[in-house]
Amino acid sequence: MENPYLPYPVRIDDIEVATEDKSLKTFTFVFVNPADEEKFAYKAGQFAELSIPGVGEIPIGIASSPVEKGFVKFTVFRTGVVTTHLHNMKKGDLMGIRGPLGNWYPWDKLENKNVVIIGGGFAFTTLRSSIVYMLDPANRKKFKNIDVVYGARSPGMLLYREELFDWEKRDDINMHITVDGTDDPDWKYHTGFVPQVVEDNAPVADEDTYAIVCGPPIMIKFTQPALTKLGYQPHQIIMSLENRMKCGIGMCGRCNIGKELVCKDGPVFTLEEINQTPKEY
Amino acid sequence: MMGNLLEHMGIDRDRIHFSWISSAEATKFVDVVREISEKVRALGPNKKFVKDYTK
Amino acid sequence: MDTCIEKIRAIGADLLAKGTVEKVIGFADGSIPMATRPIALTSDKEVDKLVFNSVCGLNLANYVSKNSLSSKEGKIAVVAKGCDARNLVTHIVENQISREQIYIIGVPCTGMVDKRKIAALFDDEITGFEEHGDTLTITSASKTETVKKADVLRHNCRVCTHSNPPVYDVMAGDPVEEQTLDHPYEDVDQIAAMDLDARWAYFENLTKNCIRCYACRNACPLCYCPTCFVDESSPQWVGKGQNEIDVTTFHFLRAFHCAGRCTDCGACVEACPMGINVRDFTRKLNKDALELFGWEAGLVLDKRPPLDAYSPNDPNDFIK
Amino acid sequence: MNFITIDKKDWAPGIDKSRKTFRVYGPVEDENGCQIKPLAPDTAPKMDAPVTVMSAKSVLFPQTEKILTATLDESKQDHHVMTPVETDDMPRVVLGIRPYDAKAVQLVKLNFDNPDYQDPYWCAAYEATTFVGLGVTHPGPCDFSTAVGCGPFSEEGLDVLMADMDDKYLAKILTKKGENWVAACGFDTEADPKESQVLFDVLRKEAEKQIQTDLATDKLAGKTILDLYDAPFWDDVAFSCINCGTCTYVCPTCWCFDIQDETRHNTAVRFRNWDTCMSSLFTHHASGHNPRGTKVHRVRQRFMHKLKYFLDKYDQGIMCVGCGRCVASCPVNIDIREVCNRMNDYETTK
Repeated sequence: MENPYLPYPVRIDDIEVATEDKSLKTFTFVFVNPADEEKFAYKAGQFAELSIPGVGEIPIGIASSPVEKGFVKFTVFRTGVVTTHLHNMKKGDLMGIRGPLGNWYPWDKLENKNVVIIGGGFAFTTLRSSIVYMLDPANRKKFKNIDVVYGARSPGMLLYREELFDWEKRDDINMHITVDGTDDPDWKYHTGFVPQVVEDNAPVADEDTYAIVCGPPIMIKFTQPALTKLGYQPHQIIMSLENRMKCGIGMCGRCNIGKELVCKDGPVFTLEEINQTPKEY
Repeated sequence: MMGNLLEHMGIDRDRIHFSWISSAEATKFVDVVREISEKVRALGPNKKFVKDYTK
Repeated sequence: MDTCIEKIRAIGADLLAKGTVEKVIGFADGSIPMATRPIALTSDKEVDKLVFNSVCGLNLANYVSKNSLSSKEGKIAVVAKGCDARNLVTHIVENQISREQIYIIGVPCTGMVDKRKIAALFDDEITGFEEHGDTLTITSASKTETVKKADVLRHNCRVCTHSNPPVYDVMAGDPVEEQTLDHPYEDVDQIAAMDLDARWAYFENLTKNCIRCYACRNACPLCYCPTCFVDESSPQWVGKGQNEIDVTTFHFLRAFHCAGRCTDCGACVEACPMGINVRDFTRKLNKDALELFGWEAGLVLDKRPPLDAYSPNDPNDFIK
Repeated sequence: MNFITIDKKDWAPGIDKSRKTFRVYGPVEDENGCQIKPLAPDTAPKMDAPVTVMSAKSVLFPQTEKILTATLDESKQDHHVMTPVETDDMPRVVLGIRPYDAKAVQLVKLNFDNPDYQDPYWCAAYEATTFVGLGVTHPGPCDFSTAVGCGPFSEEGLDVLMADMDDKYLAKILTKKGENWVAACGFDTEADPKESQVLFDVLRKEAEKQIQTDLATDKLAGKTILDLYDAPFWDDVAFSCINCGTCTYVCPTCWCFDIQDETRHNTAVRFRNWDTCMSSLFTHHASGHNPRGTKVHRVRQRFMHKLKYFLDKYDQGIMCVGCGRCVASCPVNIDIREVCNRMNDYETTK
């Protein structure tokens, strides 16, 4: 019997400070047993439990993309016991990863559709995974227009800045980068909150357009009306939720919203589904 | 009262020690620690209120 | 106690009808024998739900500190036995509530019964419980027993010397006579008479069936910390599993946090599903508070608890 | 061999005989009452015990269970690599449990053994366990098992069902596991199947008659989750609650758990402990946000999970076997029967 609690051993291959305030770091892990990488086959939108023996586990969205091989990447915000410990670990340290867990963005359903990706703050990790996946030469033709609205407090708080600016230069993806505010006179992108940028820049919905939204609750709350104004129906709005989790496999019982378990039935839900459940997230 | 409760629960009084030591009283601190260590060493290893790591 | 119920209801109805208080917190009948349920009433039409009997073993002061009583809320009336009132006093002294927010409906208390003691009289489950004065009639499928209430009182009630609320706004009955005890802490002395290892074994055995449901803590009016030390994750003071040392640490430290504050209301023991006498921890502290500081918690509004104040006369022979 | 009789004087020797192959659990009495525990050698289960405060769930799902370990000693080759603690496959038998506790195991199984994931620890224990139930001839006032698809002589989840016939037990062998246990005890006095079944039926009916409950669950499925969630009675239900974990810990069907790491010298140990939805920590995000931050949220979660979410998710009835332990143990007398009826009767005015 497979033991779903047993993490795959991994080595920290690289640690990168992701934001100017150093509250986020991106960890690149390499599997100690190369065969485990295959077992860890994942889709963009899934998460995993980062597992530090003797300290604990944390559920984190997978920031690397299925099309990137040889490593997995996670961007982690320092907030609790485990994330603080992780932030203090060094390159070469050993730990574990358990997953992949949960469902993913509905890639089958999104084929031949326009996709609008909306993210805020550090909830951009699985969105990065998704963008890299969609832009992969083997996949790009599966999707019609791709728009991305991504905002952070300030330029220095944007995740994956270099990639963002590279994508900005491409013509097969429309980037709408925004910051809440900046004193950089050379800032050439948007300023303003994500919901407003969505309202002004995201494409008007037709039945072939889907929006993927991932961000802090307050951003999600105000982005919903903006999308509704643009004609998005609840089933066209796809969201990724997070709740406190332990097992990640739907057994420990804490992450439910109504009868849905965020870890196993989610974390990806359509707004239509979420509208049927208590708002306990 | 904490010392009394611990003693009431079966912890040897000689293992519990309270002292006022100012941050300026380095020698007193050293003396007190030495005295307690010696006293506790004489008592041998404590078996109570110690988590059993073999379980 | 029947006249007492009528008085409680009349007082409650009057307070609610006149708008003196926003709600009345009291006891209602439970759904099974020997059970009562704390309730909050907001209408004078509902006062018939209020009861008071020998199975009102919880402490209603607990519903004042932990029910997010904001300053916006109006005055609350609480049906209070001697110990409940003492805990309300403690709340006031510890700045959890102000005296003006609370209307104390004092109840002269003749003690609460020990449900486990009664259950032990039967091999099967109890199906009926009736109270007439100081006589209790208890029935099960197989038999009926009549016992004197005095014979089945909870231990804390047997040694209680503050049956009447020391502070109140109105009394729902004439004060009962307070007893004086020659040996108020006989139970503590019995443990103290054991040798060191026997005492440790006694406390190990005491908590061996603890399931860490925290009913004792949550039923305790003193345990109002926003985050209890056992729930703290950074640093994590105590392990969360069933390791006996973690369990003992919880009980020892929780008790110590009640030092000089505990009124020996017995709610912790009443709430414990396993029937653990966690008062064995707090009783020692109560005894010391009395002997070292001449202190019993919750009797007066104008004195700080002993561990909350410094006095040059404080005993300090423990400092070496 | 469907039915056997076990003379009570053969009972204890038979159990002792079975100890060669089985670890034996049963009701044991101490100063805190009766609990299902491993039976020490030479002790017989207290078969006439009242309802144990705790259910039998801990036999398969200990309150604290070590699941993984790793060495942190960097001189060791496999340092920081977690390895599973061996699952406990030793055959065990639980004697004298109440039929509803066995039914509860079947409900819990839906969680721990599902098409997507199998919990290796629970499943191994489940495979290794034989459940020998004793029919309840005098159900207590908190028992409402008949109202929730179970009953004092329910056979679901049991391997053997016994009935107390004064000087002997009449036992109905329900599964292969049951047969093996009977053989290990050397119980072999066959009883007439027809007659025995009639006896069981009589006892069952007698016992069921004694359960008086007006609990109704028939209308729960027809209501929407949100209607029940937004019903106006939750504040009232929750008022007396002190948010202890008693109801969840005594419940035979509550399975929620927490995973905790501890470091012991150079060894990392990962445990799982029972957890309770009554605790605010249960859902507390590291950020400080708590989606179930008030006790009303938490009380509602417990009842909604048992009486609605579970029903909707698995279509196997409600997550309650009517043992009444939560009713009996709740310090503030919150009664699931009342709450269930309120939910069942609730008609939204929307």
